[in-house]
Amino acid sequence: MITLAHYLTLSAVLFAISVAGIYLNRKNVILLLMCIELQLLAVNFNFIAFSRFLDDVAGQVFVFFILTVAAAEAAIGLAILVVLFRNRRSINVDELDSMKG
Amino acid sequence: MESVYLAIVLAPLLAAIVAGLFGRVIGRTGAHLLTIGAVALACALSLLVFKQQVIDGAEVFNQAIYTWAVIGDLRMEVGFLIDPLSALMMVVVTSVSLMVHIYTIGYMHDDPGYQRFFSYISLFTFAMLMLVMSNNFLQLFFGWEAVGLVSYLLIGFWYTRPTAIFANFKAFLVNRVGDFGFLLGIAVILMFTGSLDYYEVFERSEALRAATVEVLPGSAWSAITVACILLFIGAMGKSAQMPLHVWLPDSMEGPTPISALIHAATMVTAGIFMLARMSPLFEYSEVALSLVLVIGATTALLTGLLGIVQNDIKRVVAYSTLSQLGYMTVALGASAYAAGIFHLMTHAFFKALLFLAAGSVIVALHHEQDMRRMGGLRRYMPITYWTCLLGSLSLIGFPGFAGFFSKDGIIEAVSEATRPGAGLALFAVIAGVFITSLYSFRMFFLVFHGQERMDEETRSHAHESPWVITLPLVLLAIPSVLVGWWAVGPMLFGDFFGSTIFLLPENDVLGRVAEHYTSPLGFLLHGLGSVVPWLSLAGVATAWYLYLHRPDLPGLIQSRLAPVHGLLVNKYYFDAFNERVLARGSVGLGQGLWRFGDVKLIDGALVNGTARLVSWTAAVVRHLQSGYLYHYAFAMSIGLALVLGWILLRG
Amino acid sequence: MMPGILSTLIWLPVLGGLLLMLLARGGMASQGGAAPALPRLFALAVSLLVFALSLPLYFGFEQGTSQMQFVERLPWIERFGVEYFLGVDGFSMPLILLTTFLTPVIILAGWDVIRERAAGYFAAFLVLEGLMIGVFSALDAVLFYVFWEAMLIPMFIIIGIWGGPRRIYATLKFFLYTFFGSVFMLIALVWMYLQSGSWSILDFHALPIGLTEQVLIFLALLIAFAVKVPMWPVHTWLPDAHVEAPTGGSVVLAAILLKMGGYGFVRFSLPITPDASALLDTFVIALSLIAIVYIGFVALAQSDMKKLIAYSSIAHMGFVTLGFFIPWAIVANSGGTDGISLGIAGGMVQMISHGFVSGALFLCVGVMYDRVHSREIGAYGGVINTMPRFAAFMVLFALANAGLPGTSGFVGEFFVILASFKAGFWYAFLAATTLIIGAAYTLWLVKRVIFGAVANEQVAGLTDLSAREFLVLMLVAAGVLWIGLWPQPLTEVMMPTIENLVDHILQSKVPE
Amino acid sequence: MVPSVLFAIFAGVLVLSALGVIIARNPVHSALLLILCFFTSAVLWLLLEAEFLALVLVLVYVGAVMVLFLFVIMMLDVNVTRMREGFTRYAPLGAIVSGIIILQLAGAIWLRSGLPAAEPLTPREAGHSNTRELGAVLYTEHVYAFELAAFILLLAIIAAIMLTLRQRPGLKVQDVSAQVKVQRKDRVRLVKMDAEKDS
Repeated sequence: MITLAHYLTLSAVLFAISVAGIYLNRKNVILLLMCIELQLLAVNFNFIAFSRFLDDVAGQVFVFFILTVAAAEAAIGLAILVVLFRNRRSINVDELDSMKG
Repeated sequence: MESVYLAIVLAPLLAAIVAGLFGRVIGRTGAHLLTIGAVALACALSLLVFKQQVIDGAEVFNQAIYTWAVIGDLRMEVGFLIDPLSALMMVVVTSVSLMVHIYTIGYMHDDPGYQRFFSYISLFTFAMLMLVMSNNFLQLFFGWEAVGLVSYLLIGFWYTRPTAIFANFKAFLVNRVGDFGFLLGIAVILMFTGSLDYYEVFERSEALRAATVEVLPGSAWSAITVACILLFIGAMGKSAQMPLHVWLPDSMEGPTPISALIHAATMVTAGIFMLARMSPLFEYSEVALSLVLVIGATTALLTGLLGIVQNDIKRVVAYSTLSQLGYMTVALGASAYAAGIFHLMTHAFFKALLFLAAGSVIVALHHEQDMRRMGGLRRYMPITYWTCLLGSLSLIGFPGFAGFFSKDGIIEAVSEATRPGAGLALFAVIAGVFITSLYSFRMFFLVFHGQERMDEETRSHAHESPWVITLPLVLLAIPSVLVGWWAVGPMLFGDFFGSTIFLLPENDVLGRVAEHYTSPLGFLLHGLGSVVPWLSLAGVATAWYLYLHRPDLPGLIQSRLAPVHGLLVNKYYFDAFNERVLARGSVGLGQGLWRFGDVKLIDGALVNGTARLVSWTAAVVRHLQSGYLYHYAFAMSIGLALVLGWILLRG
Repeated sequence: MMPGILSTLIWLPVLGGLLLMLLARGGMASQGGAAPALPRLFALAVSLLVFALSLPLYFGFEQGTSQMQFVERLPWIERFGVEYFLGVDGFSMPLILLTTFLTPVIILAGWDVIRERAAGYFAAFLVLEGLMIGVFSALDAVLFYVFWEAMLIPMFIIIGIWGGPRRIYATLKFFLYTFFGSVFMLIALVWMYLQSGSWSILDFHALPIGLTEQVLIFLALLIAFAVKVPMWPVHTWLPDAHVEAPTGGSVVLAAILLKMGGYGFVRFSLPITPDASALLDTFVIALSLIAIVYIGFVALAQSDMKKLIAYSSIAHMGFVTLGFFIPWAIVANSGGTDGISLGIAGGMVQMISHGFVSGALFLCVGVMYDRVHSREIGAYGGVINTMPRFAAFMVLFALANAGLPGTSGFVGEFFVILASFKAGFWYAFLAATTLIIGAAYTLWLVKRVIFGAVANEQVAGLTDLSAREFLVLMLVAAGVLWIGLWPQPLTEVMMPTIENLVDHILQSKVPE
Repeated sequence: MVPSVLFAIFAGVLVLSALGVIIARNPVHSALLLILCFFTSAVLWLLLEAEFLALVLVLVYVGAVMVLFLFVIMMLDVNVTRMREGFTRYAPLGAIVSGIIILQLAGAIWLRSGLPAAEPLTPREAGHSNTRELGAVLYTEHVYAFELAAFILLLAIIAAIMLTLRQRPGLKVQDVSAQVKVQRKDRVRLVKMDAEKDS
């Protein structure tokens, strides 16, 4: 029997994997962005599962908006990336430390 | 009558304002005509008031003019109290002032600040009248400081002279030390009587006597003693009693007319006047009166000695003034208030005369003030010579002159006094007689007799002064000689002051002197029987011997007694102490407080210390800001784990 | 009574200032040389209008009552009970008049001295005027706080743009000090709102508060107001701010901004936390006396004229706090309540008087600075030879600063010294030392700057006051002499409020 | 039973492909594996009867976002080897942190909470439209948020264009407003010349 807990666990695993991904691919901005997408997916999983099991459509509305924002975020993020690459010929995070205190 | 009093006060004020603000419009003549007219009016009205009060015996006038401020139950008003004492003071002030106004026409003839000067002296007349006519402490304090202000302005009249602006600064500050005490004295009185009005305060002096003030922890001083001592500190400043006398000799940097008006005849006697006015308070404080007596005696003796070694003609007269003020203070301390006021009056005339005569000499010699470059002026300036002689005789108490009556009255009164310090005071005033005549005639002989020591150029121009200068001299010489005959009876022994001066029966020294009194002539003869006139004659003789007969002797004595001479020339090192210790000490203290307290401690340690702490913390924390994106991401995820753990642990 | 007069007084200058700023952008900008005539005329007209409109505040003021007058009360943020609540009593009305009187004077003083961005300069002063009137008339704590903080903005701008070479440092110091203080005040205000459920200051007055809370509130308010007054040891921002500020800025800073602190004490600290004030009054009195004596000596050591006057301001403001906090010491020492109102009235009169005197002295320094471009005392000497009329004014104001009777400087000090004697001999003794120290530093300044022979070429080349400068100094001198010779019209309007305050503070507010 | 099996299969694929995303050496592979993740997720969402969102996920993410990612990866000539330097440096830390997170979340889910865990899912009745259900609230209750979302998307478009658009120097462009504003005196200069004489 598949219960809510299964879904939540799946989403937790997914989330943890994406966190680990941030640690592994710390230098590659594109992969970092992908890991964030993965995290959002994990979150969406939770929302949809809850929505279904609690029978409340609000969760899905949330997912809808998250998807919208995520799409916008990806678009702008990638645009920044392109500009960055154009200016520095690299997207290596190691070389981006102008915010150093 | 109110309008008369107002006119007396306001006429000089208006004249001063017009002459001061529109001096250029009305011109020199306009300025002196206007101010002299105003003061003459005040003088005439004062005489009228004097007649009413003293001769007709009119009611004492005590009324408010306007309400200055009301705080709760405390009404602070500006008002007049006209009684014989104030009427007398008004006459003295306005008549001397009138003389000085006239004299100024001649003395300041060439000065560019002509109108300004007239404005100042009229303003002074106003302030002094406010002071003596006041019926409350607030207005008294106002007049007190206002005369100090005009004195400040006038000493610094020639503002380009460094010595003058030093002297006026010094005068104001030393006076402020006195005012400091005076203000606190007023505060004591207000605290225990709840009023600033003279009559109300006197009525409630009971409360002052009953109360105590804790000045030092654990000590309870009678409030009236504290109040009187504090008020006397004020008088010490204004009337230049030791150790607050240091400003008066320096004040001679001002033009001579104001030395006569302010620093001899009127302002410096404000303290004497105030103490006499406060007799209903002082009478109840034996301690305060003893202090007054001792301070006065010290001043009378020690400053007189200084007069002997001075070479500046005006300074001699200035030290003489100090010494005579000491006499007046002694009289007050001995509860002989009337004698003090009497001496105040005669002194006003003869000292103004002496100053104006000195000024006449100075003008004749083109502003030469050093007596070592004078001499033999008798031939050139007969009127000045004779009036100065009369003034000097009056000053030394030559029998029959006004000064004799007043000074002898003081000496007699002191000899009757029994309070602590009376012995010292008696010695001081008797020794002072000899000293007074010594320095007075030293000056007189050095200036008018002996060799002509000025240079050829000056001598050729030496001549008698114009009539505007000699007229006041003559007019002042008359009361200097004669006023004693008329006044000694009513003022010293009669009922002149009525209830104005309050005396406890056991303190009535003048009453005891009065037992022998029959007439002025009798007083004169009685005085001749004592040592006093002979001492003054001895002084004259000594002066003649030393400065005319054997002019080489003073130098010899000087070198023999070098330490004493050094002490006197350096004025007992008062100035040196004040300048080196007090003045420099204050500035040094200020520098220290500023550089250490403000800059180092507050700004350095507290303000910048906080700033440094913040920047140090920031310097440590900034290493967390590596600038690498993933470090922030790591921090976030670790933080997430921690927060989750915390939530779960809390349940 | 005219309705809405307070609002008019607040918003007319603010709007005028904003309008001036807008107009200045659109074509009236400075052409480099002389300041354009229109902005300053406009500013002067507005400020004069405001002054004229503020006169009914005095003449329509109902005497003999301590009630708030000219009240305006509208809901503002209803969700949190915040109101637009204005009103004046005997404390605030004279201060508002002081503000409206001095603003035209300040504008005249900057008439053709300010060349750079002149329109902005005048606009800043107009806005500042409105906000300051807002502070004095606000009876809602939020409204008060908004004005209190907003007022700092034009002040920063004035110092930061038209100031001297170290203006950034001075502005920063000023900002940090004052902001540090007001944060604590905000906390206290919010706490009181939570307790009373209202933002009205009058409700705060009626709020019973336990002793511990009172002490905390008192300390929080003390920090805020002490910085403004400023009291020792949080005074060090003032000399720096004064030295760097342009003349007008110095004048408004000394004459009005410092009064905010004193006003805060009578409006907030004393009535809201009387028990804590009674508990900690010795502390405040000690700080006041330190200010009077210590700062007096520090002023003696200054060689910069503006610094000297700034330090003298601190010493004189010591009398304000001394007068306000003396009541409990009087009760403890004399057992009676006589003299309490004298002390508080003294503090109030001292505030008004100090507004005139210190403002006038800064104007005088400005007059000299405009000609010689130095504030060093050593750069002058013998100014009276070339500027006799100016010297007369300077001596007058200096004597007022030294507390000469007949000038306004005397009145407040006199009252406070008389009152403090009732609290104890040494209080009055230390307070009265100002008679000596104050005269020493002020007249020494006069001696070194005004008197003496002409010291150098620059002094020799000075020109005497222009008609405009003469008018400016004349106006202030009139104020100085008026209060000195006849303070009754001033004390009269304050007395009922003071009596009411005295009754109020002598009752405990600790709930049983 | 069928849903359970399907869940197990797709959940397994999802976890494996997610692991692949983070471990793959080549970013292109990562992106492709991420696409796989989205597909499997969509299937799992279908199991939860969230049909509309499952389709949106495929359309928006796979169809748009991931394509964009691939574009960028391929367009930018990224030096992958340098990116991989120190790949494993923080791996232990990452493993620990993510392990902790999994343990914490799993603990919370399985041990501590009173979730309606055992409640079986009742399938929706036939004819139930998830899209209609969603639409009914989206356009009524959440209409402001919906408009805002649209606005955010518009912003994103404009921002992306603004960021990436660049004017190359030397590019010839037409300035229409300058052409329109031109005055006669800017262009025509009347020159007075002496009439030429016949030679």
